[in-house]
Parts: sequence; structure tokens; C-alpha cells
Amino acid sequence: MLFKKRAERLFMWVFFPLALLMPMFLEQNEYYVNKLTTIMILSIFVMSLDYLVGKCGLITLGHAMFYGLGGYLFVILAPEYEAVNFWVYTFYICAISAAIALVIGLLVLRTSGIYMIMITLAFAQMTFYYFSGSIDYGGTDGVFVYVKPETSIFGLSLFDLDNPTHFYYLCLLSLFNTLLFFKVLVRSQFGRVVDAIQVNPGRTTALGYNIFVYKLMSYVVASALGAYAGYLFTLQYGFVNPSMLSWTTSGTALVMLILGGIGSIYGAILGTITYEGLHYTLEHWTEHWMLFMGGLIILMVMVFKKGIAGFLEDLLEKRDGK
Amino acid sequence: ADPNPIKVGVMLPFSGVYGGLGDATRNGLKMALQEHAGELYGRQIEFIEMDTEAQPSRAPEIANSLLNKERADFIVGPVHSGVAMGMIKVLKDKNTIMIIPNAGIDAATGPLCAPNIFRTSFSSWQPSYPMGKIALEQGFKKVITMSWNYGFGKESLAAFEESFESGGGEIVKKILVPFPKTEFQSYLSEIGTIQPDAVFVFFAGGGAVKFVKDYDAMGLKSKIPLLGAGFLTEGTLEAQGVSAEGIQTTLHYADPLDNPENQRFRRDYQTNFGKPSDLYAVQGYDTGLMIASAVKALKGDISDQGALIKALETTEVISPRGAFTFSKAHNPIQNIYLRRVENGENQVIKLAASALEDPARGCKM
Amino acid sequence: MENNVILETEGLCKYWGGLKALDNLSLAFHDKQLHGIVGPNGAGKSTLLNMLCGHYKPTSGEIIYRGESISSIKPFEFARRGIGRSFQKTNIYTNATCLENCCVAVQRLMGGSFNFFRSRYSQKMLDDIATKALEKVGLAHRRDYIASQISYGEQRQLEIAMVLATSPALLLLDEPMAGMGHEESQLIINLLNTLKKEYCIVLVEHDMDAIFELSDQLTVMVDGQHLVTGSVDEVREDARVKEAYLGQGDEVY
Amino acid sequence: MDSTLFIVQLINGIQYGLVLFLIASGLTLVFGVMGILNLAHGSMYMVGAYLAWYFVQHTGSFALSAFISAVIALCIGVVVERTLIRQLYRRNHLDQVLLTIGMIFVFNALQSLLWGNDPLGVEVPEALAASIPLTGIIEYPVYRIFVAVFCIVVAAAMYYVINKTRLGMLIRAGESNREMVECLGVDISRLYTIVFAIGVMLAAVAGVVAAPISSIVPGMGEHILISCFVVVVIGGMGSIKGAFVGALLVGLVDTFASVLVPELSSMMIYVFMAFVLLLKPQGLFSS
Amino acid sequence: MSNLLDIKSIHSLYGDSHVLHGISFSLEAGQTLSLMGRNGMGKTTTLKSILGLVTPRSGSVFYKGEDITSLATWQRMKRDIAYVPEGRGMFHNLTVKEHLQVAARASTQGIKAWDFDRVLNTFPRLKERLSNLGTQLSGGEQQMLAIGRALVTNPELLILDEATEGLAPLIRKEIWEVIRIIKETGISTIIVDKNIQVLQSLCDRHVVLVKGQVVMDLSAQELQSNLAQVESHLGV
Ligand SMILES: Nc1ncnc2c1ncn2[C@@H]1O[C@H](COP(=O)(O)OP(=O)(O)OP(=O)(O)O)[C@@H](O)[C@H]1O
Ligand SMILES: Nc1ncnc2c1ncn2[C@@H]1O[C@H](COP(=O)(O)OP(=O)(O)OP(=O)(O)O)[C@@H](O)[C@H]1O
Ligand SMILES: [Mg+2]
Ligand SMILES: [Mg+2]
Repeated sequence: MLFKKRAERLFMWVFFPLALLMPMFLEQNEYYVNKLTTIMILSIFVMSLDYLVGKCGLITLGHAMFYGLGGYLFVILAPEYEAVNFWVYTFYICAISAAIALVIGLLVLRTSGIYMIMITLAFAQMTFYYFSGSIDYGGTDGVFVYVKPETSIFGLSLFDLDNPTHFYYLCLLSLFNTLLFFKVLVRSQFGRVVDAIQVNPGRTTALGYNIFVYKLMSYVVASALGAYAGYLFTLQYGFVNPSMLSWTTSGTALVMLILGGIGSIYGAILGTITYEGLHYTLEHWTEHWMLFMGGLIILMVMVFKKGIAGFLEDLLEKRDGK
Repeated sequence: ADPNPIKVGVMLPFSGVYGGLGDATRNGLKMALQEHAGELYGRQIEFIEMDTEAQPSRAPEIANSLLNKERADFIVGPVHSGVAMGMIKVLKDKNTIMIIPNAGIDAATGPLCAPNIFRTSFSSWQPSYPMGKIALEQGFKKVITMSWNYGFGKESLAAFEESFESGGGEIVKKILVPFPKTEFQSYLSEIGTIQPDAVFVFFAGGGAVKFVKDYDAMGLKSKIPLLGAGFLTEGTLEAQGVSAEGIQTTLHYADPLDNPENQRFRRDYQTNFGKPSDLYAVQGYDTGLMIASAVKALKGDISDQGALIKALETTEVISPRGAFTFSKAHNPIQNIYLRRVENGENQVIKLAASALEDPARGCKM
Repeated sequence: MENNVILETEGLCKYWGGLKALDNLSLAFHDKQLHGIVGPNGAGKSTLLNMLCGHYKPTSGEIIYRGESISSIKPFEFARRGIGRSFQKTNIYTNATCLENCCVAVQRLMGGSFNFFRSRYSQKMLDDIATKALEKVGLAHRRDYIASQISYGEQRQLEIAMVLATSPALLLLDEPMAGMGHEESQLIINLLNTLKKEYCIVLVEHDMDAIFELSDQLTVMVDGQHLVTGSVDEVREDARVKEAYLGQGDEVY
Repeated sequence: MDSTLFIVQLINGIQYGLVLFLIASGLTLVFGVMGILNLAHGSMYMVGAYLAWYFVQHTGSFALSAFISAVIALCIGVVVERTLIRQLYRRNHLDQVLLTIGMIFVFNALQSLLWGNDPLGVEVPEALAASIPLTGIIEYPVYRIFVAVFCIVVAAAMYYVINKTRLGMLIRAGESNREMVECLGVDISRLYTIVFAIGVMLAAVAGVVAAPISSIVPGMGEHILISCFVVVVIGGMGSIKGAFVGALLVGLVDTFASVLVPELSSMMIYVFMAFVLLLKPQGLFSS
Repeated sequence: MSNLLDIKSIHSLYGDSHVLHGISFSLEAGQTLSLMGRNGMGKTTTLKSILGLVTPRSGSVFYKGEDITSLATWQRMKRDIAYVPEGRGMFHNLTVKEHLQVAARASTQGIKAWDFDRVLNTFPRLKERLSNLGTQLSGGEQQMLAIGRALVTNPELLILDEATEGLAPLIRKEIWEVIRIIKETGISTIIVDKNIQVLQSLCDRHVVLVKGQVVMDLSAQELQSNLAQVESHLGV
């Protein structure tokens, strides 16, 4: 079975049907559809980070680099005033990001622990400053995407990216696929080795695995999906800005991830919803939202020792136990 | 009268480095609309305030929420040019009015100009352009220019260079410091060795404080005059202390500006908010005036966007900075003053340019 | 005898800064024999094992496996050629079941480790081989226990099972009986007694009873250097060994 | 670049490096030596600068203000360790990330509530306000020389305490095995409270000392935070000597990059760090 | 009470798993006590409960007549207890020299029988490794260092958990000799070890644990007569 834990199954049965129906309730309000879309996109990003951090034990503070690259690659590759094909560019962007991740991974994965955190940060900061200072790509002011891609496959166009509801469903579908993909990946034979490496790299080497290759592949896969999320984010409003690449973006994703529950994959969605939800609520409630946000984050670290997902799992297990 | 309030979305930074600017702008805005509350044909004003955190990547989302969720009639913001880009992306040609109370990015009233986008502050070009002529008048031939390597800074330097070089001046070096770095020591040493006639800089906020203090501490101020776009000494004088004395800047406003509107404004602001007003408060105030006057002109009915835009375009804002009108690109046509810091205040020396209009390059409106 | 040597070292050296942890060691290990290595603490026994399995790179000297020098290959390739090892400190996947521990080992042989989609639970054959390895060390009844929940002795057994599951030709064991009770030790001794009929085993151990009982060949090292190699009886009676390692008389007061 | 300018830039680089070391010193202690990932370190730097400003306004004396600020920071450190950090020693490093990011939010909000968002400045104390001529028309402020000397003193003191005293050994031992330290009859939790508080105090003192030569603005801590981590990591975790050398190198790299490749200068310290870590994956002076 | 240590019906748990089921025994001053049992019977847990590294759910520990159950570990150790843990507890970032320096102290009575030099003379092997880090030692060297580190605190009660683990026979003898010497100076010792012959000749009391319970608590003479039964508990 793909979803072993009760909490996980419960989540799948609650979240996706709800998400599927959501736009019907929100029909009159485009904003909420957009907001939820952003949350889906962020969830994909955070989920790819969760795979790296939680499943592979590769903690990075440079994941935003790929998020940003997803956007900038589109701006760089696509002609400015011509609608390109969404699927083709999805492929381009994922492939190029994967290639970049391959090269960077070759360097970065030689280190581990805090050193790896810092060297991934270093690469992210380099790209951040590169785009911040670039003349061609708008520097700190960012660039616009004037024409959104069209989505036809063999002439059949399913989505209209300019329609927020369509875009919402595209992102929801992407999120669902990402979740499924990671779940399958974790359960796969590849996943077994990755698990082994995370728990005990020395032993895994001694069993004859070239652990570097597994780490590298994981890094590449997660980075490509991170870039895909960035690509979606760019398409949502048609705007790319270097702040997508900044370390605070990586840091925030990490916060969402830890909140949600590291290593649980679906926790990424919980974490993102919680963080964004809190942010939204507090911000509308008081100008000093930071105070409360900070306080709540601190509180949650103390209460949810294994993140929200872990908390749910314990809750349901305890009930089962009785 | 229409029982529905006029919704004014306020998209400003209330936290972080630009928090002070956002706060002052909002105060000015509210003050103006309060003062003119009686002339709005019974319409109430409802403010919806959103903290942009000066985060460009969040800008589209917030703008979108004001547009689609709150259905704001006016959206006022932002301070930061990157955020402006994100907002414009969402708001361009939509049925709400966007009024920029600070962000100077030339493109907003240049290539990206739109009927529903207005600006009550300035374009980056405006405050810096007149300084080129003044530098020449004061006999400076060789100048080093310096700013952060970002849009606002680069546009400011370009405007200065435009007028300075066309008058025969020479830019001996252009230093672009990566944003938001504030470690200036090495650049200052370089300036000290090159020894130009003067230095023209663009910095604002914390960077401006640091730069001015370092410039003085290195002993350069007394030997190489420091010129700048007005932001160098705006809202930073107290922190800069004596280091700022003697610095000359050009800007569309100065606190001690001698006109009745300004005197009244500064007095009222002080009593209302318990602290002195500043440039950003003025810009917010003028934004309020502009909204009020348009509502008044339309007798409270702002439902027709065409008419609203027309009313806004033709407004003459009687501002503390002196009256100004709007160019075709919706940017103020305004006076620029030459100021010098004396006793901790930006004293007005003279009018550097009167009714200066931004060239609005690239605007097809 | 020469013909069934499977692993040899030639002038093997390992220096840590100025310290010669291992100095010019030349040994030969024979197939289907248990080769004991003893020596005082810090003699370089663990260092030797660590080099034989590729964990450390030798400062100089050669490791020759089935006639081929393997001193410069990557650590993981040692295991691929059939050199399996257990560690001085128990080294298993503590959060997984015993079966899963062995499956990781078996999967390397069976392939499919780069398969992103195939479920790790889908291969019956893999499970069977892993179970067999567990059976070999007498752990079949612990198959579905989480490794951290079985006793220390059983963990050591599990580690040996994992090594066996990679079907090695050569087993390098570093103090497998350390910290183990009498009963568990006896279990391992019996196990090694059967295993040495099939594999070449290099055993480092301070438990003299065990090492004397098991060894076909016994090497004594002192301070990084080779002292003697020979049969158990030869070594036991060697005066130098008594002085440097065993001491006089029994360990009883 | 002629030789005088080169020398001036060399001095600038070293001076900047020393300031960086001072700011990173608390982090070296708390993160490098004790192994606590405190992202709120930058916030304490900011708090130090604001406190300095506030007390200079009220007492008029920089020295007095520095003293009061240090004491307050020490108390904050004790409270934070006792109430929050302590709960997390047994937990994942990442939980510390989350906790301290929460603290950043709180500190930022408090700063904005207490002192507003305008940039502030502290005057250089009277006694150190002079400048000495350096070359050509450039003068060098005495205060910066004072700061450099102060940094060196802090570095030397830290090096001595951490590496040569029993206290230092205990702190290091605690990072590797808390339980065992307690088994030596040492109250490790009190020790850690004190050391954490000293780390916090060092951050705040760095803020105080830097206040006269920097602008006091919201978010000033976050910018510096990353640089601090760069310094600690380049030097190698837990090594005071490493952090010191790392800081100087970063200072020099940044200064010369500003002159030689101005457009890329922000990137350069990261390029440098990546380079160092690729050559020495554990930093320059790791054990 | 003349007993140095009294342990009264201790129950300890790891999470939900109940490991110690009411352990009681006592140790007179100057005595040497062995704690025996198969793997996983709770020997280490008992020691940790005495030291406060594991908090017992119920029961109490008296040291020199004083109830120390609620004291923190360091407070207990301050009363001149020293511990050589299973697994050695090395500090990976301290050198051998620092390991000894950091631990060295006089006993509360001001006794300074063991110092840096005496430890090095006892374990000359360590002399050559003074600047190695704790984890850069061989297994046996680490064990020597752990014992040395305990001795330089000049304890009154020494607790050794498998302290001869991984040591060569010669060194093992050395250790037993050391323990005999310190026993003569009046230091009490609790030893966990698997070498029953040595324990037999060295210890005054023997406690046998089975599944977290004391099944036998014998004096030296009683052990002789019940040897077979003890051995069956230990699986010899
Ligand atoms: N990483 C290292 N750095 C420096 N010296 C080391 C390192 N690892 C081991 N040594 C030294 O090398 C020598 C040999 O160590 P090794 O672990 O091989 O001994 P051993 O024979 O296994 O001893 P034991 O029986 O005690 O386990 C020891 O003196 C040890 O101090
Ligand atoms: N940290 C822990 N968490 C959960 N269970 C534990 C933990 N440590 C020990 N146990 C369990 O408690 C029981 C007693 O363990 P303990 O270490 O006290 O035994 P021991 O008698 O010292 O054994 P050994 O001779 O192997 O050292 C064992 O069943 C063990 O599995
Ligand atoms: Mg060894
Ligand atoms: Mg034990």
C-alpha cells in the first residue's frame, strides 16, 4: 500500500476532494483561487525540499536557487512576445535545471552537514546576486512575462493559463502528481537505498553501494521539481524577481517543512497551508503580525515535536491503541 | 449619497527596512482624506492595509487580493520599485486606480504606463537630472558617480550623467555597489586616490546614513564636495548628525520649504502623529489630496472609470511641495529644489528646475 | 597452499602524521580458512581491516585480491568484489526490521537499485534470499523485529547476516564478540565455525578462547608491525607473543 | 592599483575582517563550539545596536550605554536559553532552525514597536572622534582603529578561554557528549546557559561597537547573519583560530573584490566559500 | 546507616518499555560489587538509574545515608562518584591530554591520589597519544582513557560498565590490578563485566540480574557455593 499511515490516508481523503471542489465555493472570488494556487505551488516546492531534507538527509539552504531558476529559465528561453507550448517548456526547464543540479550536485555533495548547508547557500547566493545585478533580466526590479504559454497537446488545448481556475487545477494536478511521484519513489527500490544511506551511510558503502550516485540522483530529481514549482509560480502572475532566489525563500520553505513534519512528504502541504494561513490571518488582523507569527512558531516547535503530520499520526495511533 | 465606502487599498511596507517610509506615507494619506472628508459627497473611506514587507515576489499576490477580493477602488503603493513591478503586472489596465506614492522606477510612467496607473511622487529621472547642470554651474568638471547597483540607483545616475555630460562634464568613474551592501570603505579609499572635483551619489535610508558618516570619517567631505539625489539626506539627517552638514542635494521637496501649505501641513502632521513630517508623508498626503479632489470633481460617483481617470489626470494638487499637475504619462510635473544641509536641516538654496516633466520615454499613451 | 590465497597485502603501510599505525605488513589470507589477528591495543588491527575493505587508503603498499591490485579502487567497489565486513561498533540500520536490513544488502546483488518506480516490497525472491541469510546466523525468528529492539548480541548477528547477504567471498570481522554475553558469544563461535567452511574469514578479537578455538592461521601484530604468523599452537607458545600480548599465566586473581 | 592604494585597501580589508570576526564571535561560540544553530544571532546584533542608541540618548555616555546594553543582552541570553533553547538540545537541529526563526520574527516586531523603523545613528564617542591622516587626502578614523584593537582583544581572549582553560574544554566536551560532562560532576546546563548568554552578549556588544560606524536600521541583523555563518564555516566549526582567519579572509576578499570586480563583489565571498569548502570540505581549521 | 549506597526498589522505563522491575541492593563502604547478567538484563540501566542518567519512575537511591534520588547527575557525581560508561563516552573534539585535564580534580576530602602522571604511568600507551583526539584512538586506547578519566576525579565510588571490553589480555590484567589497588585504598567499586572468574576473586558482593530483577544477591562465599546457579543465569 502506498499510504501506510492512517493520518496519511485521512489527509488524502480530506484534502484532495476538498481542493477539487474548492473553486466552486470561491467562484465569485478570484483572489482566493489565486491564493490557493500559490499555496499549491509552494507545496510542490516544499515537498521537493522535504524529499531532500527528510528522506535523503541532504539539508540545503539553497533550494530557492532552483525555484528562481525555474522562473528565470523561462524568461531566458522563451521569446518575449510569442506564446510557447507549456509542456515543451516544462520539459526544457526541468531538463536544464536537472543538468544544472547535476553539475552543482557533483560539487556540493562532497560535503555534508552544516558544510553542505553553507555551500548550497553559497551557490544560491551566487545566482541571486547574478540576477540582482543583471541588466538583461531587470536586476532587483525583476522582469515580466508578457505572454503566457499555451497548453495544447497535439492540438488539443485543455487548460487556459490565463484563467485562474484552470491554472488552479493545473497546479492541483501537479501537486497530486508530485505527491504520488515522491510516494512511489520513496517506496521504490531506489528509495530503499536512499533510506539506508540516510540512516547509515558508512554501512551502505560497506555493502557496496556508491552512495554518491544515489545522493546525486535524488538531488537532481528534487531540484528539477523545485524548478518546476518556480516555473508555475512565475506563470501565475507573469512576474519574476530575484527575491525568489533569496536565502529567505529557502529558509521559509524550511520553516514550512519543519512545521509540517519532516520526512512525511504530505506534511509539506500541511506546513505550507499552516504557514501561509497564519501569515494571512495575522497580517489581516494586526500590523504587528510578526510578533504573533514568531510567538506561534515558537509555540509550535515546543508542542509539535514531529511537526503537524507527526502530531496527527500520534493522535490517530493513540486512538487506535485504545 | 452612495452608502458604500470608497475602498482604498494601501500596499506599503510596514515592517523591515522600509517600514518607516510606509508608515509616514500612510499617515499622510489618511491625514489628507480626513481633512477633505467633508467634500466627498458623503462617501466614507475604507482603508485596507497590507504589509508588502518590501518583498517583490509577494507583490502580485497582495495586489491581486486588493483587486479581486477587496475590490478596492484605489490602490496606493508601493515604496519599493521591485514591488511596483509586481503590482503593475497585476493592476495594469484593470478597473482600479493604482497610485504610486513613492517608487521612482522610470518604467512605471515609461514603457509600462497605463491609463489607470498614476504616480504622485517622482520618476527616478526627475530629482537627479537638474543636479548635472548645477554641478557644472558650481565649476565641477570631473565627477565620480556612485550608487547601489539597482534600478532606482542606476536610473538616478543616468539622469545626472545625461545633463552633466551634455553640458561638458566628465564622469571619471562610476561605482556601482551591490545592493544592499553598506561596506563602503574600499570605494571611499578609491575616491580619495582619484580625487575628483565632486562626488554624486544615490543612496537612501540606512545606506545613506552609513555612506555619509563614512564619507565624513574618511576626511573626504571637506575636500571633495558631496552631491546627491535628495534621498541621501531625507529622513536620515538625525542619524547622520554633523556628518551631513554641507551636503547638496536636489529633490522635489524640502522640509523647510517656505509656502503656506507646507507650514500648515507640517504643523498639523506634528499634532496629529506626534512626530515631524517628512517627504514620504508629503507624498502620501498628496496622494490623498488627489483622491479627494477626483471624488469631489465627480460628486462622489466614481463608478465610471473613464471619468475618474479624466478627473485624476486634470487634478492640480496643491501640495506642500508646491502645486503640481500630471503629465500625459501620469507623472507629476513639478519643481525640483537645490538644498543644502545646514544645522541638521535641508535648507532650500534655490529652484533647480521649475515644472520639470519626466521625458516618459517609451510610454505609448 | 599458495593456490588458494585470495587476499594478500604487500608492504602495507598506514601513517597518521608521524604515527606508523601499520608498517610494512605483508600477509596472505586463504580461502575457506579463518585467519585470526590479535595484538595489543593500538597495534593497528582495526586499521588493517579498514584498509582491506577500502575504508582507509593505504599510505603505501598494495592490497592484492585474487591476483589483482585493488589498493586504488573506491570503497564501495571492495564490497562489490566480495569483501564484506562488520565493524567494531555495531553498524546496522537501527530503524528498520531485520529483514529489511538484509534486503538492502541483497538488493545490491539483485540489481534494480536505480528503479524509481518498482516497489521495494514487490520482489519475493529478494525477501527469500534475505531470510536465508537471517536463517544462516540463526535470526529467522527476529525477521520482523525492528533492529534497535533486538538484543546487542542479536544485533551483532544481524550485522553478520547482512554481510553474508551480499554473498561475499571474504569476511572481515572486527571484534564481533565484544560486549556479548557467554551464550551469545558461543552462538557466534558456532556460526563462525560453520561459515569458515565456505568463506575466507579474517577475525580480529581479544577473546582468546574464541580466537584459539576458531583460528586456522593466527597473526600477532604489535605496534603496527607483524610479529608472528602461524598455527594457534605455534603462536601460543611463542615467547615474544607472551611478553607483548598474552602475559604470563591466566587472567585470574 | 598603485601600491599606496593597495596598502590602504589592505588595511580596509583587515579592518572589515576584524569587525566581521567580532560580529561572528558570539556565533562561533554558540554555533561553532556549542553546536546550537542560532539564527537569531543577527537579531541580537541588531538589538545591541538599538540598545546602544537608546541608552546613548538617555545617558549621553557611550561607555555606560555599552555596559548597560551588554548586561541586558546577557539577561536576554539567560532567559532565552532557560525557557526555549534548553528544550531543544535533545531534538533535531532543524527544530532549532524553526525556533530561532520564530525568535527573529519576535525580535523584529519588538524592535519596530519599541524604536520604530527610521534609520538611527550613534555618534562616535568624543574621546575617539579624531582621525589620523593616512595618505593623500584620506584620513583614518581613530574609532575604527579602536574597534580593530577591541576585536583582536576579544579574539585573543576567546582563543585563550576555549583552547587553554578547563572551562573551554568543558564547553567543547559538552558539544560532543553532554551526558559524559555531567558525569564528571559539572552542571552542564548551567554552564550552557552561561555560555549561550555570553554568546548573545557578544553579538549585542558587536552591535554596540559597530553602532557608531554603521546605520541602525531594521533588518540589519539578517544581512550580517549569513556573513557570520560564512566566517564560521570557512574557518571550520568550533575553531576560534579558524573563525578569526576566516573573518580576515572574507574581509580581504570582499574589499578587493569591490575594487577589482565591483559588479560581482557580493558574489565573491560565496565563490570564495564554495572554493574553500571544495578544497577542504570541513573548513580551513577543522579538527 | 553504614552503607555507602542503598538502592531501594527501583523501576525504570525507556518510553513505554519497562526495563527495571524493582531493583534493590546495597553496597558497604570499601566493598567491591559485581553486577552480573546476560545481555539486555538491565545492568547498564541500573547503573544509569543510580547516576540519574535514567530517571527511575519509582524507588530511591541513598548515598551515604542521603537520599540522592532527586538530585541531578552532576550533583551526584560531585559526591565523588566516577563512571566509565559502556561505549566509552569519548569527546570527539578533545585531545587525550584534555580528557584528563578536564576531569582532574581532588576528592571532596582533598585526596589527590590519582593525577595526570599516574594515569599515564598506568597506561603508558596513552603517553604517546596525548595530542590525538578522543575518537582517533583505537578501541582499547579509548577504554584506557575512559578509565583514566574516571580515576583522575579521585572517586570514592567507581562505577565501571564493561570497562575491560576490547582490551588486550595484558591490559585487562593491568586493569584488574589497578582495581585491586584502589580497593585497598578504600575506594568502593561497582563492576559490570563478563569475566566471572575475575569477579569472583575480586568482588565482595555479587548481584545477578534477570529481566530487570535481582535474582541473586550474594556475598563472596555464597557465590562459591551457588556458582552453578549463577552460571546458569549468565548462560555460561
Ligand atoms: N584517525 C586517526 N588519527 C590518528 N591516529 C589514529 C587514527 N585512528 C587510529 N589511530 C591510531 O592508530 C593506532 C592503531 O589503531 P587501531 O584502531 O588500528 O588499533 P587496534 O589494533 O584496532 O586496537 P584495539 O585492539 O584497541 O582496537 C592507534 O595507536 C591509534 O591511536
Ligand atoms: N535507550 C533505550 N531505549 C529503549 N530501550 C532500551 C534503551 N537502552 C536499553 N534498552 C533496553 O533495555 C533493556 C536493558 O538494557 P541494558 O542496556 O540496561 O542491558 P545490559 O544488561 O546493560 O545489557 P548489555 O550486557 O548488553 O550491556 C534491553 O532490553 C534494551 O533493549
Ligand atoms: Mg580495533
Ligand atoms: Mg550494558
